[in-house]
Amino acid sequence: MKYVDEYRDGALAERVAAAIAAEVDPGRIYSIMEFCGGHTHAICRHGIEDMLPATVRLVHGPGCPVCVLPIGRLDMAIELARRPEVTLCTYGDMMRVPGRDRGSLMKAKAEGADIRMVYGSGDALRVARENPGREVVFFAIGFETTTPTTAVALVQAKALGLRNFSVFANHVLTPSAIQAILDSPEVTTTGSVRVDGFIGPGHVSTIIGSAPYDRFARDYRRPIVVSGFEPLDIMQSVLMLVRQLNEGRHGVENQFSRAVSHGGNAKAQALVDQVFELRDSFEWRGLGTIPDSALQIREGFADWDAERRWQLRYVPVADNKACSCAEILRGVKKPADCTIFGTVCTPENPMGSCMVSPEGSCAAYHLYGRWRDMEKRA
Amino acid sequence: MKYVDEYRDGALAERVAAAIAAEVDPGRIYSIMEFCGGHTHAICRHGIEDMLPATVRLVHGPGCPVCVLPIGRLDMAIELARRPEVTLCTYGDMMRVPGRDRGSLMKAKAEGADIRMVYGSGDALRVARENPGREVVFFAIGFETTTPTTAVALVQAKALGLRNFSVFANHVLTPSAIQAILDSPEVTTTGSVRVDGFIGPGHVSTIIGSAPYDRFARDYRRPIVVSGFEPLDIMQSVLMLVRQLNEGRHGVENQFSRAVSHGGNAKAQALVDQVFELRDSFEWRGLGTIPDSALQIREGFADWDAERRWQLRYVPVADNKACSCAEILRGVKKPADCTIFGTVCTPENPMGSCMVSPEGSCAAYHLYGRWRDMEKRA
Amino acid sequence: MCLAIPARVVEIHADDTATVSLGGVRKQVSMALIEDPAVGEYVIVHVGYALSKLDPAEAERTLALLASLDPTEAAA
Amino acid sequence: MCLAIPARVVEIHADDTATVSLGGVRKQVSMALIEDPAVGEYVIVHVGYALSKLDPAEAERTLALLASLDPTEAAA
Amino acid sequence: MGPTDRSAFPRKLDLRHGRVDLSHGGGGKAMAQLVEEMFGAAFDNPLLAQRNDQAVFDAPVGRLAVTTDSYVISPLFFPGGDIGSLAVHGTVNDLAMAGAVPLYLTAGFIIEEGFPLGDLGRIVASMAAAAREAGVSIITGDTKVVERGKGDGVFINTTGIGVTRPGVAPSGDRARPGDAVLVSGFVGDHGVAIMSTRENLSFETAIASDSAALHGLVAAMVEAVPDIHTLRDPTRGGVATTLNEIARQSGVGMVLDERAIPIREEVAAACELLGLDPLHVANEGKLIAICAAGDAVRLLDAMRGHPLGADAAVIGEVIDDDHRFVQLRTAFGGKRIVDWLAGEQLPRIC
Amino acid sequence: MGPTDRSAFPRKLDLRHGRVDLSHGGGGKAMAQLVEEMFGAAFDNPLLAQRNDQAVFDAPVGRLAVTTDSYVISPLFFPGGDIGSLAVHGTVNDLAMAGAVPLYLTAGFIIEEGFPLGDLGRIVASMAAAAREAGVSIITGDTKVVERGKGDGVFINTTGIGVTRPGVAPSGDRARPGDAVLVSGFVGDHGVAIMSTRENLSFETAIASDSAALHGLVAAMVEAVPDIHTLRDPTRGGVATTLNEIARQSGVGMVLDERAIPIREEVAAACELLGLDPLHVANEGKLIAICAAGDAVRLLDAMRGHPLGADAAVIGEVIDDDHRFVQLRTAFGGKRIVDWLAGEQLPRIC
Ligand code: SF4
Ligand code: SF4
Ligand SMILES: [Mg+2]
Ligand SMILES: [Mg+2]
Ligand SMILES: [Mg+2]
Ligand SMILES: [Mg+2]
Ligand SMILES: [Mg+2]
Ligand SMILES: [Mg+2]
Ligand SMILES: [Mg+2]
Ligand SMILES: [Mg+2]
Ligand SMILES: [Mg+2]
Ligand SMILES: [Mg+2]
Repeated sequence: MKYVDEYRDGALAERVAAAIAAEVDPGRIYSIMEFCGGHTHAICRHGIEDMLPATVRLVHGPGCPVCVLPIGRLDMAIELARRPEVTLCTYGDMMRVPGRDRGSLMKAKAEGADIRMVYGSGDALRVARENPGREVVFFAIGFETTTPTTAVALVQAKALGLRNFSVFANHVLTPSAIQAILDSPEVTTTGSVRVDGFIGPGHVSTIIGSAPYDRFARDYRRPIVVSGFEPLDIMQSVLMLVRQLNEGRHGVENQFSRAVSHGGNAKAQALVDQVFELRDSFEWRGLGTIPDSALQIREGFADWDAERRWQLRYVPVADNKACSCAEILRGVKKPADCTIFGTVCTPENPMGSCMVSPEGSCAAYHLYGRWRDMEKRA
Repeated sequence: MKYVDEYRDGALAERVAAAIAAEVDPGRIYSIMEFCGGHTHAICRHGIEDMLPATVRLVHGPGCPVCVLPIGRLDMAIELARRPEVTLCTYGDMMRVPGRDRGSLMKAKAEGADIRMVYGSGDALRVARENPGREVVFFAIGFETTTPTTAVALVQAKALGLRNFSVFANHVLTPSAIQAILDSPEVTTTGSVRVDGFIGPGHVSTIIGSAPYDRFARDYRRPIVVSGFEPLDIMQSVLMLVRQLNEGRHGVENQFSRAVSHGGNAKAQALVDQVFELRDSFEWRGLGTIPDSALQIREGFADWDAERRWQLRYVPVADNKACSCAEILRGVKKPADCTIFGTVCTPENPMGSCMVSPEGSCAAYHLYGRWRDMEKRA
Repeated sequence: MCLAIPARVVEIHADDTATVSLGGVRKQVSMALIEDPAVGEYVIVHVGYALSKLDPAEAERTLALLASLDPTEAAA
Repeated sequence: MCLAIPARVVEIHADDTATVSLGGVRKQVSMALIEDPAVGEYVIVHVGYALSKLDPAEAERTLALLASLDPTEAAA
Repeated sequence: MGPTDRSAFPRKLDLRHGRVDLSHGGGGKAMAQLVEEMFGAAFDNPLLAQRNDQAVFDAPVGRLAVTTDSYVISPLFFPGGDIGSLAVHGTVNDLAMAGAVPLYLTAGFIIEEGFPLGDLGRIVASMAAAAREAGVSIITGDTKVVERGKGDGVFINTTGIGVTRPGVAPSGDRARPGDAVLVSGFVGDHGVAIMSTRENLSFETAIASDSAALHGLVAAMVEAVPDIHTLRDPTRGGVATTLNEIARQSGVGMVLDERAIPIREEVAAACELLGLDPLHVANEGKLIAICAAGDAVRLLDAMRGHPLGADAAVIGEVIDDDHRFVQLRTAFGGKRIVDWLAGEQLPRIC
Repeated sequence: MGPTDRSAFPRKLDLRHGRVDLSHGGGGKAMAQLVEEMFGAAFDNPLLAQRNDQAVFDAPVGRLAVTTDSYVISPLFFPGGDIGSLAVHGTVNDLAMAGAVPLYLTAGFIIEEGFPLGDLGRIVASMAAAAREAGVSIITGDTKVVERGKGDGVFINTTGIGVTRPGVAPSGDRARPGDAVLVSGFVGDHGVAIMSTRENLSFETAIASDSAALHGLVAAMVEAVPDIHTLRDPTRGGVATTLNEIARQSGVGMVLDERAIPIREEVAAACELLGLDPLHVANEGKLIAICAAGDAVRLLDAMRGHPLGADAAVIGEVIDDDHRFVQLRTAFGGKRIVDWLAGEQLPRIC
């Protein structure tokens, strides 16, 4: 696979690892947050931590759209799916996320709700066209990477006059989440979370570019490297961050230059702007309620907005008390710090959202990395 | 089973058989038509022919509603059942009757049509109430026995305002069929069918009484005995006919006096009259098109009339050329006279309607009596 | 489908239906076609509806008539 | 679900879609977010949509940079 | 590695509120847990405990009998049993009908997404109890889950292995003219019990399914008369179809005596109501036996001496007939054919 | 009484336009005809020809292996096979994984009302061909028909009986630290071929299912190395789940080498597209073998000498590990766990 295999090359990896090992200051801890769950997943899948010096610590961030969606929003989707006239189309990742009273889309489906797993918004559109007698709702989640694909579907539905299609929109904004992390008391006051620099989500930046990070680098004095998702990309990004930190710099650098520009994808941005507008406020799991941190469907597309069509109302629901997802999403805890990780909470029976998506920290650790914790404990 | 077992008593049967044997005039043939398929079935099931003298010949009549329905009317039901919005409720007997191009309700069901076998019109009403999103059509067939039960369902549907229920009515009239037989060239001219007297359908007469037969007995000089359906009832009716014939009488007698009166069931008659009116003409399989021989739904119940709702049109279809059902229904042939009886045409793969319902002559003979023909041939 | 069978009324319900019993089998059927059904009476049941009452005296009379046929005379 | 992967455009269709190929696997994806896609170009594919083009020169530059890291210096 | 190995399956199956979902058939951990905690625990025996994809054991000496049946009955729970006990009885009986001693069963489950785990547990428990009572072990199994709307609660396949007795070789092609035809008791109970539960036929009756394992009865029978010519359980299609099958296989006819056939009044009544012939109605705890006329009394005595044969009767005899007709002398005094069941009677009685 | 006995079944099955209806499962004549004309004709062998509800045959001498599986794959016809051939291969393979010689299969069909008789005929023919090629006989069967909407075309259960070879006793609990772990060829082909047909994932690939009967390969393997410790076919859940099962049964850990695992580029690419791990993807013609390290080269040579093992490879070793983890040295240079499949991958790949 061109542009994949080259960036997984073990020989090159040794070079980068050696360079990192050679360049780190032995007396210094490098605490680097990878914002994106995709990065967390790649780190665990390829065993990248084994190739970094002990002083380079990766802190997993909140960049997993499945993980940050609060229970109340998931419950709205379950409620929708239970309506007899509705066919809910969802990304498969959402199926097992636990909602209120241990419900989930998977359970609702088993109980008879018409729920289809789709590959993307285009499939949901197809389902709507093929089932004119059904109200087909696309359960849209995701950061800026995914938002434009939902926008395309909405523009197409409007153009087609497809009245049995609508979108339950839950798109959220990366910069808001980064700001929330940087403003959190753990970072600013208690110091229990140390973030010396960020590995920025490269796929998000294919759309929004690297520009939106400039202000964080400047105002919060943290280096940010926008990174690709192959393991060599991540290794190189770590090296670039180590160098900035060693040199006392805090700029935005673009490791993923083969796909990311400073300004991003203007066509996609225009589509998103046509369909969506800022939502006054949105509750994030772990990060709390953040103003202007998510999108909602504009008035012009109101007829395709599931929240308006069924007058859905958000009711906040407290997370499971035993679950530490909130702290994990803020970087305060690691999966193994959760008392029920791997015992009560497993991918088969997840108690928190972080154990569901392969991009959730708990799931990635459980699937790929839990021997590491066992070894540490032993 | 009280009022059942007593009328199946083998010892009493021997007495009646002996009486018949004693009373028949040895030099005379007694050719008796049992009008009703229910009688045909009972005769074959209990082996009554074995207990009658060879000179008493039973001729099977057209009194099977499944058998006399022409292909064109069945095709209308199949067409209805194929409509995606329709759930067709039918008596199980209709499922295998062959329609045009070897189609059947059974095949339509296998191909995806929503067809439910019901025990009666009341179940069809229930299906309609339980499936408000479906157009539930009751495929109503039958002689006067069954007509009032359809009438009750229509009156109830109207009272309930049940708009997703309708009836495809195919109710036919016994006296018309008897008259057609008596007026047929085989009886009046060629003499190929000899009918010395009739065993009248007792269940029909629970509703219409015995009175409607008075004019046949008088005008056509044929004795008629309204008969119950247990084997002793039939044997006794034969005895009563033999006596009338021996004595040169031709009256209407009521063997089934425990359930039948001269006037019949007034309440049922009123209900039928409220819902149904005479149809100008109706095509019968075997008997041809007969004026005033069937019923249609009155204007006041037009909203529950499937023929009106879907503007169904009757298209006559010729019977399968190899099939002798028409002749069998007129008494001209016996099942074994059909060249494909028991070979190409079997209950599993019926070619004609008479091979389907257990009350059809071919089916009754095939199920219960075909050894008799084999013996004769051998 | 032209099957009809006598059964005893064992319970009358409010909605113009009754439970009838035949040889220990109970079934709820419509009484919409029957005037004044009563518990203990027999009715002829067809496709879930009672069609008519059964007259016990006439039933007896029929059986008596059959029993009165003289087999010795017949055998002659 | 945040999976995105580079694939080569092998055929462009009329309805703003294209067939892309990845290691011999072909899939039809939307080109609604891409300006002027051309056969032979690589795009990053996510949930059935191409998100951006991939710049081959930049891709080479990154790999060259990695290859240029001096392991002997590192081993020191 | 026991059923309480909580390191592999930290949370117990939720039998109260849980439902089967697609992951229970996915081949992963959820399936492993279902297999271990539900099937493994209920069916527990050393061969099943091998936990391989097959069971391995010493071949018995002699001739083996092997049979398979899938059970798709609706409803799953019915008066007198459930699909679990039925899946054991039906297959044990097909072994018994070869005169074999049933030894082992396999169990294949096809479960519809959404099926309550509690109901599955009840079925599995009933299956385990039936197997225990019949003295057979369920030695290997399989679990599949299909999407909602692609199944009907649960279907169960059981395959049975037994070993035949020397000198005992009943077969459908061994009926000979002159042989006696026996039935082990009242016919039609199972089918009527099932039909009584069907919404569109709804009638009430005290009749329960006769579902039972017949190998004990057969053991008593072959002890009395080793040379039973034919044994068969008249399930789908009833006594009538079974006798026609045998007549066809053996190239003979039969004549039955209607008065001799044991039929309960409720069954006869239900059949009158529905227009069915009790001889076409399914049984799950009855057998048809055919033996030389001279052995009939001894065989009947042996049957009546066993609780499952208490109401056994000689119901007819085998005759020479090129047409292979099964005929019936009616109680009324006439004669008629007893034919194969034509078409389906009512869906899914086994 | 042969397949052309027109006196019993005057009209032939209509394979061109006919569909299965409920009467084909009713136990009556329509079912008898389907069984005789379709199954009986295709599977023809002396044991099946007994036409009883069971097959009776002399028990082989030695140890028997018995396995059962139900096949519910969707779609029924797929690149590289169909449900019929799969139902033979899958069950033959479970016997082969005990080191057994497969002898007999039973076949239980659950058919949905309306299923085209022609498609059923194609499946049955494919099943018969697969059985013939594998040298096994289908000796008894069962047919059920369920109403439309209560099934999914056709489900097939096959139960297999084989006889083991003396001195050959592979089992999931016999993996020992130091043992070598081998795979017989490219992994993930079957699952990717099935997924490529699913409408909502639709992608095109030249990959066909690897569905094949592996007992010939196993015969070559046990001849070279009789004491193979463990054999298992990595079907649902893939290589990852199978190795975890073995690790759990044997109480050991494993370390695999990612670079050594044979994976086709198309399979790897499809997995990247779908976010799947190829080690979780199903195979139907591959096996995992575990043997003493000293036997590994000999075993590998034997495998590579057989067409179905041409791409065999040693992919890892068994280690001592109380946690029973299966670990992977990644091609990139790191280490990770290879876990059980969590949840369902994609519905109904077997
Ligand atoms: S292990 Fe489970 S409960 Fe604990 S933080 Fe992770 S997802 Fe939440
Ligand atoms: S045997 Fe068949 S084709 Fe012939 S008359 Fe009877 S129903 Fe018609
Ligand atoms: Mg992300
Ligand atoms: Mg009639
Ligand atoms: Mg069997
Ligand atoms: Mg059986
Ligand atoms: Mg299995
Ligand atoms: Mg049997
Ligand atoms: Mg198996
Ligand atoms: Mg298997
Ligand atoms: Mg069977
Ligand atoms: Mg296996």
